[in-house]
Amino acid sequence: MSQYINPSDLTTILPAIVLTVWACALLVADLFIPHERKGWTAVLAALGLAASLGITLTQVGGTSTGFKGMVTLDGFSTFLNAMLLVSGLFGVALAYGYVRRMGLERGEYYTLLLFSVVGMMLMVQASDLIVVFIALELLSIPLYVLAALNARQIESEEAGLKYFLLGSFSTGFLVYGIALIFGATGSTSYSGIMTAASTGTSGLLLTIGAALLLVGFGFKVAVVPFHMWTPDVYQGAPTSVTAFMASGAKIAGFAALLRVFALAFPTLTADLTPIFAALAALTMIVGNLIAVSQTNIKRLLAYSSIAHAGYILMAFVPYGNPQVMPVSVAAGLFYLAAYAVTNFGAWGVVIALEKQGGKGLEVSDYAGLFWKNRPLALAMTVFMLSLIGFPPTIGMVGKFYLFRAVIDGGFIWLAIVGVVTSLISAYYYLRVVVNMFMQEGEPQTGSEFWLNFTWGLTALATVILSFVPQPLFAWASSAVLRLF
Amino acid sequence: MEFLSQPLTLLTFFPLLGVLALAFIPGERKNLLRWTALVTTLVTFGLSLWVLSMFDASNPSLQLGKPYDWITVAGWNIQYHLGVDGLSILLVLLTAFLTPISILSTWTAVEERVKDFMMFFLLLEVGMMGVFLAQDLFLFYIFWEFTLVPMYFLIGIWGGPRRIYAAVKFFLYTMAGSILMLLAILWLGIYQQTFSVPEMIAKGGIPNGVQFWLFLAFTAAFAIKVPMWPLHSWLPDAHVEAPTAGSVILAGVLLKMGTYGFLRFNIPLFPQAAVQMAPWIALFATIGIIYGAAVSYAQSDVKKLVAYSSVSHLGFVMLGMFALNEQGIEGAILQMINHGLSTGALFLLIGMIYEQTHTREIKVYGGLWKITPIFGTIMLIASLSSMGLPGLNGFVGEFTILLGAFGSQAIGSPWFAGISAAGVIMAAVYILYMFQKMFLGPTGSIVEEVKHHGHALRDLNWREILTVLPLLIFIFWIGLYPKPFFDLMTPTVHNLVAALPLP
Amino acid sequence: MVDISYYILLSAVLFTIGAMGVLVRRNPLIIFMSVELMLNAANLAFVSFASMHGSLDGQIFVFFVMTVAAAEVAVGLALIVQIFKSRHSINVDEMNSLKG
Amino acid sequence: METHGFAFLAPWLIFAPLVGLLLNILLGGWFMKQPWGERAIGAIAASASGAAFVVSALLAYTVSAAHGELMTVPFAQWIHIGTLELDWTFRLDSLSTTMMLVVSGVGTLIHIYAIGYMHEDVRFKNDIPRYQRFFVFLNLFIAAMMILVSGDSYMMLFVGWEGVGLCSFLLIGFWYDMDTLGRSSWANSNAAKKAFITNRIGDFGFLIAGFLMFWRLGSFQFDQVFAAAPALAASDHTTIILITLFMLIGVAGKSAQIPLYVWLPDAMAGPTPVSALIHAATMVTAGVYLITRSAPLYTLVPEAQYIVAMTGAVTALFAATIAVGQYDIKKVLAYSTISQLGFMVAAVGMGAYVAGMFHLITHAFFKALLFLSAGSVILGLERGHHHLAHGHGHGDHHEEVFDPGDMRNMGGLRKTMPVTFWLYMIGTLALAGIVPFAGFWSKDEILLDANLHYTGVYWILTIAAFLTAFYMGRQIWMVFFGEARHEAAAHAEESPAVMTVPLMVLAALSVLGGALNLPFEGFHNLTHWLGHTLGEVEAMPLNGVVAGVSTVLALTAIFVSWLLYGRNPLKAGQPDPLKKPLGLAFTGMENKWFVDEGYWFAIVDRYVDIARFLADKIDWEFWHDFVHEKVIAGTYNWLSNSALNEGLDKRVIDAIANGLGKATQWLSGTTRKFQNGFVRSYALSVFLGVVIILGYLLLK
Repeated sequence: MSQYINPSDLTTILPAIVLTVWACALLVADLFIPHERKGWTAVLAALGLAASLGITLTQVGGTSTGFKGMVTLDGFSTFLNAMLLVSGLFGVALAYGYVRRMGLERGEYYTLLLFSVVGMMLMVQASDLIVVFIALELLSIPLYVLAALNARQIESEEAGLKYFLLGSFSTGFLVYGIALIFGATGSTSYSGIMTAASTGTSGLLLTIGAALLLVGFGFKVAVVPFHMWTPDVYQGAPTSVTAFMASGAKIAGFAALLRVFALAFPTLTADLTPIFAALAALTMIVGNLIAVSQTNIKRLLAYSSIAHAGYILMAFVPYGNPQVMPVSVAAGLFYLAAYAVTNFGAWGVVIALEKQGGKGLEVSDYAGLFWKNRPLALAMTVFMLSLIGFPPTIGMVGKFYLFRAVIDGGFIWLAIVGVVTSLISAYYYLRVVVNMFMQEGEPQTGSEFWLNFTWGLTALATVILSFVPQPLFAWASSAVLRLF
Repeated sequence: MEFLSQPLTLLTFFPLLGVLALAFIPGERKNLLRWTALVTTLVTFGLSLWVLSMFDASNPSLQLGKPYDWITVAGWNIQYHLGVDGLSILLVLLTAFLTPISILSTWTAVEERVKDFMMFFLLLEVGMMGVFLAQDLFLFYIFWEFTLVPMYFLIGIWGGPRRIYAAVKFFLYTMAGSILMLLAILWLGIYQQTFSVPEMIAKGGIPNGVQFWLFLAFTAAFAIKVPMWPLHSWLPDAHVEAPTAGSVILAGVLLKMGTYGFLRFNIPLFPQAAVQMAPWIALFATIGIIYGAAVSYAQSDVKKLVAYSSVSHLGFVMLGMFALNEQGIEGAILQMINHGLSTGALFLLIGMIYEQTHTREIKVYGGLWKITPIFGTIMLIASLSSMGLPGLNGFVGEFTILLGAFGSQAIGSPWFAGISAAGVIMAAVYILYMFQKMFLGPTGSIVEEVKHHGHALRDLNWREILTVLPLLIFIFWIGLYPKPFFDLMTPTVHNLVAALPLP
Repeated sequence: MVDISYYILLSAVLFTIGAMGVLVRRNPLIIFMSVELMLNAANLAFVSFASMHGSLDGQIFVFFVMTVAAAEVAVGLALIVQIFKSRHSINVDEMNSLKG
Repeated sequence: METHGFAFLAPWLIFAPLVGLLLNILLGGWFMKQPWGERAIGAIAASASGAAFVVSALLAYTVSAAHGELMTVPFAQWIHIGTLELDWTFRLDSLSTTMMLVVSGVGTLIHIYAIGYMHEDVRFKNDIPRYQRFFVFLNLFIAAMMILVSGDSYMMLFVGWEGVGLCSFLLIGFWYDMDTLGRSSWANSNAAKKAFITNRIGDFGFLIAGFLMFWRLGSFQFDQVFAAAPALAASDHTTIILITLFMLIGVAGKSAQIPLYVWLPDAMAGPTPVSALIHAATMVTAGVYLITRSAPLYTLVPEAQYIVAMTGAVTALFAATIAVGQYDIKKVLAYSTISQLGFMVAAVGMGAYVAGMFHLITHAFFKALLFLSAGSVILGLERGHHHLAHGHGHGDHHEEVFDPGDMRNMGGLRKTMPVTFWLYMIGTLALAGIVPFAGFWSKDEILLDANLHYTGVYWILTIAAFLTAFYMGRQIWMVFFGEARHEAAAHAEESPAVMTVPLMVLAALSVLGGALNLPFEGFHNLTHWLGHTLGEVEAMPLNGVVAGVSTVLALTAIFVSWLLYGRNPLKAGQPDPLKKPLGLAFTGMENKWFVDEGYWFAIVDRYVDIARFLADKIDWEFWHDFVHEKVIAGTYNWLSNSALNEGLDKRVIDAIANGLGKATQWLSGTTRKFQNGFVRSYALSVFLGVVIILGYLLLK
């Protein structure tokens, strides 16, 4: 081909490209799928994700860069891409029956979801701030729409608009941050920034830029105090969207965050580490504290996801410390994966109990669930335990790694905040369990194959992975090792 | 997968088979469910005896299990390591021994949701076994936390009126302690580059200042479980609300997990700290002994009375353990067993009468010995063993503990033991108070009341006698000829003490 | 040739004005315009820095920002219209059915 | 020391009674259904105890055959930890075998007596099935007592020590559902509880003594302890003193000495055979045995010895004064027992171990005799009362509460119960210490020693002896002479042979018992016999002065009692003639000097208060409800504006009600207020976040 593009560029981001093409094709194909058969769109979308996933898995172990170093393919990206694509699949699986039940079955749904996934994947692979920015927008804009998809419900629209306004607001900071960084270093590529930074020109400008960047990402992953959209949007958006948003956006956000700060700003640790630590602590405390007073399961899970953003952020706190860095980041990734699995399961259960018009979303609606539908209640118990960090669940293993990393990094106080807040969290997660087992009630549960499949599978994974976490953790750590 | 064939692995996880079996039995076949659970636990008990037969009492170190690498990546050395030694063998046997008895006690007591009850109960057994056998801190922590879950459900679903409150309190209270231990465990894992307890003990070399904090962190977890005064507040609630079988296991085994933790981890891992802290532990133990005895005397609810007596009894265990000499520690271990037997028996018996009268108010009883002679006699024996009458098991434990504590170098003052010995008097006071008010004196109002509801108060039936009989046998055996029990632990304890930097 | 710092100062001022706009205005359209203002402040900064460093990256970035902004406008306006249809008002302060 | 002769039989001291009680437990139920069942049960129990006696005899023979050489018969290991080595080992020497003989001998007689006594007792209390239980307990007691006297270490002794305590609890509370008059009440069970707990206080002292002994003398085994003692006494005198004094607390508990004697009078709630066996002849003397056994320790510390002697003497006098003021025939004997135990303790305290043991033996004979005769008297009255109630006419009698033990209901029994009268006479003379009855010789020996060692003790004991003779005389006159003060007494009937025959044996022993250790050249048998164990002491010849004084005093006392009670006998409802002359003092005697009330006020009530306070106020209201419910749980519940269940809902209100709740609630309100649903405030928080971060970066 030409001097501008060569095959290696394309192979580097092949999964993304495939998915993009597929998405566009799907957009067209959808026009020919009759309205009562929108299920086909879902299947097709799933196929696309699967194909992309397949390609990603072939890339495991490979490393390359493309487009003059604007995107990178490495263990890190393959690991996270795989996670993202799986999340996408789960997103489709959850949506499949749900959108029909809620009467918002539209072809665009899946197309948008695919585009969002593409954005996330690019974000993971980006090694240039321009790509980061584009990817961020590519993942956000479809989510704005998806959040507002349920036009019949005011909450949904409201969620969409809030998400949109605040999202673009935070984007503003992000962009301005990039601008300052560019000003300070004359480059937007991570490597360029790092070389310039290490020669040390106008540190303050760079630092401020980095901080503004942090704001942008912090918003996406819902770190206090940039978290406030989360509960409203999670509650207002269609549950299947929420589920996808909760893990997908987090994964992508943290991935980019990590890559940027690890590769571009290793020189700024002195300034940024305290900020990271403070944000992490604040997030854990606020998230868990407010969660205690929630009665709506969606809001409860929303706050729990805020809290978990705090836990994951904890792993990046010691990112300046080269000995600890690999382990701690690996722990972070592992926890991210653990959270994603658990999270999808939990939202799956929520969907199983949700009724038309936002009914069946109160914690009290779960009363007596165990005696009506044992598998479902057991699965939910597993997820709750996992979110607390209680054996025998992957959440416990994740927390174990995480706290170890933090202590290793010398932030014992942070670890203490972590354990104390997880103690507080036990209280509200247990409320769900108490309702399911120890209160009398007559909950109706929806049951669709793909839905049951999702929560069933995730529940099993949550338990089994806690006994054999080795492979996953090995993969995570190898991913990190390739990162440097 | 070779580790699966390990005797200890079989012993620990065998109940899971029972759980599996139960899962396939329809919920309305109640008796089948009961039998399945009972048989499972009996087989488990058999396995524990098999383990005992292979256990070499003369060997002080860990036996019958070797470490298998479990998670070894990025500086992690987590092993799957089950092992048993003189410190744990008796507790393992106790666990395997009490579980079938508790299940037998639920035969008529638990009529609703039998299937789930039995499943949770078997899961609980897995957890308890694991706690006593795990030799890797990570593994231990998993089992330790896991035991909470089934117990939480047992209390919360089958408990009394305030069951949910009690269950949540139990869960949170215990977890509050464990999280601090978790941090300490992680710190150790980083410092020693391993989670294997024996390796850690071998490496040692933790600076004194740090030892102190780690000791405290572990203590937080174990002291709550024991429960040591003043962290006992969850106990009366849990006991009063829990179903009989739950109380039996709670008092019989779960509390021992705390004391066992001190023995297995605090003392060998942080010897300096243990020696330094011994007087303080002794102080709290002594307060617990006196306080528990006094408080239980003032209870009007018999189950609460026994619950508080546990605070007193486990005070003795703590006192003996931190005497840090052979008499004290062996006495403490034996006392763990004794408390399991006698308090277990008391809870069983109370449960049996409660099944008929549905009240635990002491004052409505009275003169029962005349109406239910067998019940009265067995209750008398259990009470006497609980108040430490020579010739019964309780005395052997308390005597050796007090003897050890009296001359302990670590504690350094005979006063603690001296004052605690007064606890023996107070034990007589509350136990006799209970026995008199329930079994002696004029016939209580409850008798008429029960008659009023049609069926007269009946004496124990064969199943019930069969349930408590094994306990009685051991109560006498340990009281009269404790040698075999001491022999099991002596070498291990000897080494443990020898390794301590006593003043 | 004016000193670069003036441009930066201007862009900073614009950015702040934009942010303030978001904070004080009730009409989502105006809020959104304020966001645009923030983005353009960034653009200004980009351009000036680009000229300072004599590299094109900055200016390229500006194009991307504009495009993305346009995309956002498309979505944003759609949302606003939809909400206006259902509520006959677009005052953001009336949109607080989700809270707590 | 290899064991020879019949030593190997030693374990059967315990097994024999155990076999008996097991048989009665297993077969008793079936027996009770047979017409001959009661006799069978009694026979089994009695022969079990008899077997123990035979064994004791054989063992005693073996010991004497070996010229009193000490033999130990190891049976099993008990507790071996490090240097602690406790075994089940039997110790055979002249001292232990003597005790065995007394215990099993008197025990067997009382078993036989009880066959008849309980047969009627269970019928008067109309609960026949309980007959079986009685003999089970009785055998259990024999077993425990045998462990006590045959143990080779302080701890094995302690096992028996508490074992007999348990039996006394069970037997005092034998009629646990009534009081002494058969009315439904807590009285008897309270008495039982009181006995056990008081004993436990003593045992506490024993335990402490044991701990000191182990850590300073290195063992619990008698010989090792005694071997190590002198060295320690030389280096660290106070420890030995502590050991001996703590042991004294144990003695005071078991042998009913000041200040722990209070349980013994209440113990009379038990059936009379129990009072005779446990609370007069055997168990209560365990303390005396303990001190005698520990002679090598006590002889090292004269200070302790003096305290022991004084305790004994004071108790002897104090109890005697109370005995003077009692109306219940058994209460009088109870206090007399305390007083006599005082004599023994004083004796062993002075180091006159042989004298103490001698008095222990004779006392076992005549006090058992007295109690059993008293039992016979009581049953006699019961019969009379029964006869009236169900016999002809007087319908009102079974209405009134009749106390067959109250001497004011008696009188003139000489005629209706002649056999009992004579037996009682013998017992009285023996106890009063009239030549040549057993009591004279033993008591005289004690006084003799006291006269030599501590004059103070001597005088106190002499006065006590005087009072003894007086109150016994008073009893005789009130019970057997004069006119019946109640129809029941008038219609009293003599007891059957099964009861009287054992009494005759005891009577014989009470007469001839003195022969064991006559203070004449070539007679001091007991002295020599026990000398094998206690070390030879030169036997003292009779001291005419001492003997004379005590005899004269005894006779005067009886004469005085005749003046007051015999010359013109008490009429029904007439107050005690001593009331006028003694006035307040007599009221004190009548009411046991209000010691019980004092203890109740000073200790029991206080303990209850403290326990209540700790339990209700501290543990529950403060610690459980306030700290945990309100502060901790309350905080949580504030955090969760919804509650788990109605129970918690209430608690939420509580949580809000208290201060911490309020504070936290305000905090929560503010935190949640931020989440007000307004886009602009969300944006504000973002913006503030930015500002703070930048501020931090710029200002740091």
